[in-house]
Amino acid sequence: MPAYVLGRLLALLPVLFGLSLIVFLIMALIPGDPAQAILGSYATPENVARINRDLGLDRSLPVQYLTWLGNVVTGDLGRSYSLNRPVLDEVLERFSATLILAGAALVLASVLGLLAGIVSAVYQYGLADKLVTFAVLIGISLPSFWLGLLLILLFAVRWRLLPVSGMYAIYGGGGLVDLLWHLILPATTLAVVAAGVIARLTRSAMLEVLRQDFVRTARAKGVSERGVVFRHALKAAMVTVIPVIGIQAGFVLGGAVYIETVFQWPGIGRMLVDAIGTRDILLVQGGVLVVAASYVLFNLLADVVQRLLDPRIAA
Amino acid sequence: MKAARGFFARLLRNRMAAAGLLVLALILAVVLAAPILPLADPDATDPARRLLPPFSEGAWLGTDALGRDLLARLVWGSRLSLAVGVAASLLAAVLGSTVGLLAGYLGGWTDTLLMRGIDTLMAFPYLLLALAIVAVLGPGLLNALYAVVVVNIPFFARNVRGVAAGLRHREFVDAARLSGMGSARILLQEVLPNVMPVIVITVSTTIGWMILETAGLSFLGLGSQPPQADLGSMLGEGRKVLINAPHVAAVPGLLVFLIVMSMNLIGDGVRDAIDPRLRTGLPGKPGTATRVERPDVPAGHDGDAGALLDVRNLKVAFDTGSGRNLAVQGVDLAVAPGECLGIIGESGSGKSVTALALARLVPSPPGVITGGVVRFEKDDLLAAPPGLLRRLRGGRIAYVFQDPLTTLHPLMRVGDQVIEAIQAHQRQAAGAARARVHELFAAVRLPEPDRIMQAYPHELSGGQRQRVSIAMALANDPDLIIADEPTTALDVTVQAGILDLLAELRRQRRLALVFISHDFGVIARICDRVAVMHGGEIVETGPVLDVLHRPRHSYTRRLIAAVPVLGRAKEILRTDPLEAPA
Amino acid sequence: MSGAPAVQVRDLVKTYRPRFALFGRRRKPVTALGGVSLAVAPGETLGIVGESGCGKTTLARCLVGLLRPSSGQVLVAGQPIDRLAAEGPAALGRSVQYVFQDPISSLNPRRTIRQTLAVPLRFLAGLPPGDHPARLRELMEGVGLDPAMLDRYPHEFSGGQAQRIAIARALAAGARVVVLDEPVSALDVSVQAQVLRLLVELKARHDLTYVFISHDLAVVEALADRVVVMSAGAVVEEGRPEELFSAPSHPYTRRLVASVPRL
Amino acid sequence: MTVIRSALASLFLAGLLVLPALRPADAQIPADVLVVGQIAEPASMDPAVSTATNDFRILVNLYEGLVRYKPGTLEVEPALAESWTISEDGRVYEFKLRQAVTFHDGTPFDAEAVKFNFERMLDENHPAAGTGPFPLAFFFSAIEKVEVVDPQTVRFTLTEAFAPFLSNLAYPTGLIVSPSAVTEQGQDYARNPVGTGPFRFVEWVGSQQVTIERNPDYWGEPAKLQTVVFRPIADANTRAAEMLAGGIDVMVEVPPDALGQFSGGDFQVHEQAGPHLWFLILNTREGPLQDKRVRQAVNYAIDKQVIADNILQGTAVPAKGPIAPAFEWAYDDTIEGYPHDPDKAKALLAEAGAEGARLTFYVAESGSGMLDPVAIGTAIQADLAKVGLEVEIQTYEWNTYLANVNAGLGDKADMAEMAWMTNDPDTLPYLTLRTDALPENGGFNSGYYSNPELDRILDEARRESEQDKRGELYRQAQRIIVEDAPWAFIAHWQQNAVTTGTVQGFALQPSFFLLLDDVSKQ
Repeated sequence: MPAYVLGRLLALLPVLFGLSLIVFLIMALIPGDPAQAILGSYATPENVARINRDLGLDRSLPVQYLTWLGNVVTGDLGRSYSLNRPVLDEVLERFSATLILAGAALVLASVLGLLAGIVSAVYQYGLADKLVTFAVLIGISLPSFWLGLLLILLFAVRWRLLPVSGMYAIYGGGGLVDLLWHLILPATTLAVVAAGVIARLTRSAMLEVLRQDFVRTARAKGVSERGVVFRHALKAAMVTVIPVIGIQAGFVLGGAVYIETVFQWPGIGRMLVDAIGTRDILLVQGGVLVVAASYVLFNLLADVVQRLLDPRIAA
Repeated sequence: MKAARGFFARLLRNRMAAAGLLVLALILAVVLAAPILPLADPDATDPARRLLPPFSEGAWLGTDALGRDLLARLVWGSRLSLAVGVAASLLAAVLGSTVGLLAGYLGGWTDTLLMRGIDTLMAFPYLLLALAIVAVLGPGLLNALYAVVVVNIPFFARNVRGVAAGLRHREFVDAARLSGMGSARILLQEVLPNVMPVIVITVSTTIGWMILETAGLSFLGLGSQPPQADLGSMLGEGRKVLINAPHVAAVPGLLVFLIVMSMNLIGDGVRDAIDPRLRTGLPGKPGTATRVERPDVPAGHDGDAGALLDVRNLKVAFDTGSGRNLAVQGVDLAVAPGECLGIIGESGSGKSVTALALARLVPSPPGVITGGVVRFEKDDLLAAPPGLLRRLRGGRIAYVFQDPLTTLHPLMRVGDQVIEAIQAHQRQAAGAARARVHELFAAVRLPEPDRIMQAYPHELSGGQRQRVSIAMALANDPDLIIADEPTTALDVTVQAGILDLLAELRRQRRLALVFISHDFGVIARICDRVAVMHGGEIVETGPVLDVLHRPRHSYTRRLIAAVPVLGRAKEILRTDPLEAPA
Repeated sequence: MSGAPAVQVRDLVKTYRPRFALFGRRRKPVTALGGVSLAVAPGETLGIVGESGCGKTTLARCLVGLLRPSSGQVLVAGQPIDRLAAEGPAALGRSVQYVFQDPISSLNPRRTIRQTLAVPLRFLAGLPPGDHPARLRELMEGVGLDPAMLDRYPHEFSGGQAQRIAIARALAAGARVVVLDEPVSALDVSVQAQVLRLLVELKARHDLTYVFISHDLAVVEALADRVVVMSAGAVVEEGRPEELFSAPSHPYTRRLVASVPRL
Repeated sequence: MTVIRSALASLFLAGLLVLPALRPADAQIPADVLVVGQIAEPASMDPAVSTATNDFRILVNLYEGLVRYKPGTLEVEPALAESWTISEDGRVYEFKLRQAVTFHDGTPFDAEAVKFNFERMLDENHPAAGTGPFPLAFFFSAIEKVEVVDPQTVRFTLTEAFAPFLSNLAYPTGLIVSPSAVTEQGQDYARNPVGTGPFRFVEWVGSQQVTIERNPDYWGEPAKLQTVVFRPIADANTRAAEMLAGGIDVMVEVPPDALGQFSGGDFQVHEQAGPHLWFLILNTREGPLQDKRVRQAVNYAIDKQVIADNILQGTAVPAKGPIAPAFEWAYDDTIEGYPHDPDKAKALLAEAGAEGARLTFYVAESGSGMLDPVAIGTAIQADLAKVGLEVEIQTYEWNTYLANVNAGLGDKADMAEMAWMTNDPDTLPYLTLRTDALPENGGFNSGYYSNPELDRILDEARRESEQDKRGELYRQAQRIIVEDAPWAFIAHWQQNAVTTGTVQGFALQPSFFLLLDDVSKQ
């Protein structure tokens, strides 16, 4: 297993390298540049040239890229011109916020999705199954900005139960409870789609597993129905569900942009959108590297869990 | 063509899928008829009449922020969005599936390279991609399509790759290669048709996303250009007035929901309709115990007084799409304590169904017990409440199944599986249970019981696995073991060992044994009596040697004649005029 | 038993190397075949018996080029198999064919029998499409099936019927050597007898050479002219089946024969 | 399957019980803390670096310049400078500085500090030049040198007379930073501002909040509030929801359609016209719009009143010409502009033989000061269609859009949306309508308008230091520009804000700044 993990981690390097090269090229070639973003209407050629010189953007593309790469190797991701701070600080801060949100959403999505999928499979074609199916379809077809605002209007504005937005209370905030409090709505919104996908998959995996011979064996030895469903069937179904949770983790990480916007969550998705808008190339590079690495790591984690769960795969 | 008709028939039998199809057909009909419908001009602005609520005069669904008729925009917008969604899904399907097929089928370095490429694509910030597309191709909905396609390629690639990799080692692929097909042809003609269901399902689930995703790109100029409506841009426009005029977003949102829902229902239906396992029977998940539908419960006769198990007139049927097929048509059996009854028959004879029906383990649906009595001592198992049934199963009545690789839980250590069997019936602490497993493993002559307890089924040999199954059956000192082809998957030398073990355990523990097999030699070696099954009925029953040497029924005679016997095996090559062709 | 052998195997070795691993413990390679040599004369039926894991299936797959041996040589009709394989899939397929154990899974579930059988006609026999219907009818009748069944899908057939189709496919391109890997193990005894009789009949009609692999000693005895017993990747004993099974000399063969349940 | 049912039920119950239990003590905002909902996080709090109105709303409370805009106007009044003199030729400005003013870090504000501030922006070899780039330094490019006469007196010498100089000094780019803080912090200064203003900086939590508090050592009237928190809330709906839920006390840039939520009740809506113009650049070099009559027809065809009243819900007023009425001294209120008159538009088009012409129209998806660009663009498209002009819209993301438009419309587009906010009537026409400002000369005259008469007037106005005379020159310029119609004049934005009922003393400024020292909460 350690060798497997190490191998997969090494495979991450070419992915990140390729990604940074493509990102760099696209950022360099699309219209608009940092000077434009800074100067807005005042982007005269002299002004643009001056800013490009200040930001080191007047050098040739290979030189810019290699300089950046050289710095990255030494752990220096450069400085964001649009936020006037080191890229690493910003990226880590934003990424941890996203990780909290995505992690909470993923846990929620997994719990809800698994439960819904199990109920749906166990009561196949029953009322519960139909209700779950309907809820899941609503979940995966609902635009998240819509759901997010709906939840805000109900829970925060109408009933004043939960905060509207942000990560901590503005005044006298901080601490875990405050964080959880602010997390409920965005995490729920973000979890809905993933929960739907997980529920659908869990349902079909459970149905598949419940037809297997070893489930019959469990019944034949007198295991209670709860044991059959949770100990036997669910465990086997998880082998198919886990990698999908891994993929969903990637989506939840990258797809949180809308939710981060609606709930003003200081996450990395929103940061990337803004950084792309202002053509803040170093910030984009830093953000992409972290997001891509975490995406690959989540998938690796899912694969490791799958391997732990299913001893046959590693053999 | 016949296949296609059958496919649609099956699809429509699924009520949910039929409903989805109906909704989608309705949407398509309206959308296609848009030019001839009496709709307002979708682009005519009238800011003075902006944000009218639904059911306003002259605007059934209200108006948007520029006073345009939402109904007209909805119809025309759906027309465009559906076209884009379908086109994008198909394009992504073609490209992604190609990558997936190649990666899965070729494997090795190609697989690694392609999948790392897919990883890169998935981790790539999609806005940047969209901006690059605007830069090269300019704004517009069509160009949004490319961005959406690229983003969705990984789905198809990943899903298809998994299936294709599974197909790579299938025998029909090898057979096709031996028939002279090259790799490209094998991919297209042999592998692709088998991957199609996955592609179809993925397409049906992505179309809705595609429509939603184009909404997400419109702020980059990647969307329909004003004044043209599409569902995505309508959602985006609705977002701005969400608080004071929620209907502007709700109207297109509802339609997206309908499209996504119908696509998914159809997708599920398609998956079921093309699943060969579900072709004959109604799809269903097996319940706890076989359903019993006895029209008349036979009057309580005393039965065979000395019998442990007494089966009278057992009938088992399977529900199929076209009616109910009787698989077991009135079987009578009796097993005395300590006796070994063999049941022999060919596939389809109903022998395994009979064995499973005894403890109501026939999967239901589609199985139904339609008549008879199964008396275990005093209890009629067909009327037993779930609690009693559960206590008997694995308690006094234990099962050993054919293939221990599939009948043992693949992800649980075998020791734990036996412990579970013990703890399902006895309150035993973990330590005591472990000691008991150790004892049982020794009894079934498994070497190094401690090591084997820690092993997973796949780490054991076939013989070892079957010994574990037998140990599991013995866990609660049963009175009756029902063994369904327990040695069929084993090599002859291993089979001999298992048969010896069963015979010995029977003697030691005064176990009654119901032994199902297709092999006369095996039955002869272990059983006292044998019942010969054919076509769901017992055609002959009696002491093993009597039946073997003086078969009374013609089927029994034919069956015995067909078995090659070492030393005079070539006899079976002489044509028997009595025999019906296969 | 004269002339060049139809199949000749020289010192065949097949080891499975563990997956390439950059790190971690290297697993030891597994030897499936440890230097097997044998020859089959034209028109002969060679039986190969042995228990699971003895290497008989690996040997069979090497014979038709589905597996590449680690070392050693396989000659079919005097031609090295790797040279045949290099000429493309067709050259090999015209010389030697294979019948799988599980008849259902060796047929593509999503293609009709007509489509499946047309493949060797087109790629191996090079038959123009116009001649296909007649030849397909002939093939079906040759294995005792109604040509009207050509447009059905595999799942609509019983195991015995499916195996007949698989045999028809093997014969379609006129290969003279057929490797049969447990062709009747998945069948019921009555059907098994019929398929065995069909094999005998076809062999006579088309002048075939069989390599017949089975774990069932009685079935091998019924069909084979000569039998080799394999254990742990090596041939342990060889001879005429009636003699070999009645008086086995190798201890493994003795144990094998003793384990067979008798009526 | 009672198992699952009970599992679900207990999960639900647990949720019901745990949620309220976890709820933190109601974090009521105290009365001396004001929370402002902004549209974005500031980019920098170094006034020399910053370019966005969003940042300025914070900066003007932390810093002061030598001069400032008189509240409620765009006219200049003393701030850190108590008085000043201007030489006859308009090239030398001498400022008398306020005594005993210290920066928040305790260092004194004096002439040296002023000199440091401007040289940092203008001199590439200045030791603190690395804290840049300073994008708006060109506001002061007329400065030849800055001299310290004595600690309380500083003298600016310009290369030539430059009338907007004082107005530019009042702009946030002219706010004075603490030299010692800049020197100490280097590049980190942008996130650790030190000024002389009524509030001082407390903390900046990335994309969550910027907190400032009352400066107890302020030289003037101390601020009434103890603390002000600026929260970036990018989504307009969320901002409105926060306001409704009581999470913020002040909300700026209320989307037009959300205004209805705040009319009456506990909220106060504030509106203030500002020096803003929303217009269409018309391509005077290529295509049908080369003909002045067609440009005028476009102006007549667009119903600006409907755009302002309906689409923008009264958050803008129709524009009649190129200069905003907020510049009272320079605005010509006799100009009629182009009232909505489709018939006249059709007549003009017929006269020019341009009926049914096809026009390509660049539309931005968003952008600073662009209001609701897609909706407005679509409305304009519909209006032009009514007079028989076929308009094809192409939409672009803001940065791409600017790159496309600033390069000149060329043969790619006939019209493009644009909006400017300026601090002086000079800025907009000077940068965008002169011959010298053509794209090939590096200016923003993307529609290639060229009129020597206008060029002359604008140059003269720049050198004229007397405001009445300057005003007259701009009125002349307006008449010329309106007649030639190089643009279609659409609207002037009325910026708005909503405050809760408890907020007192709040007023918006024409400059779009947010001065909070007089604000209090009850």
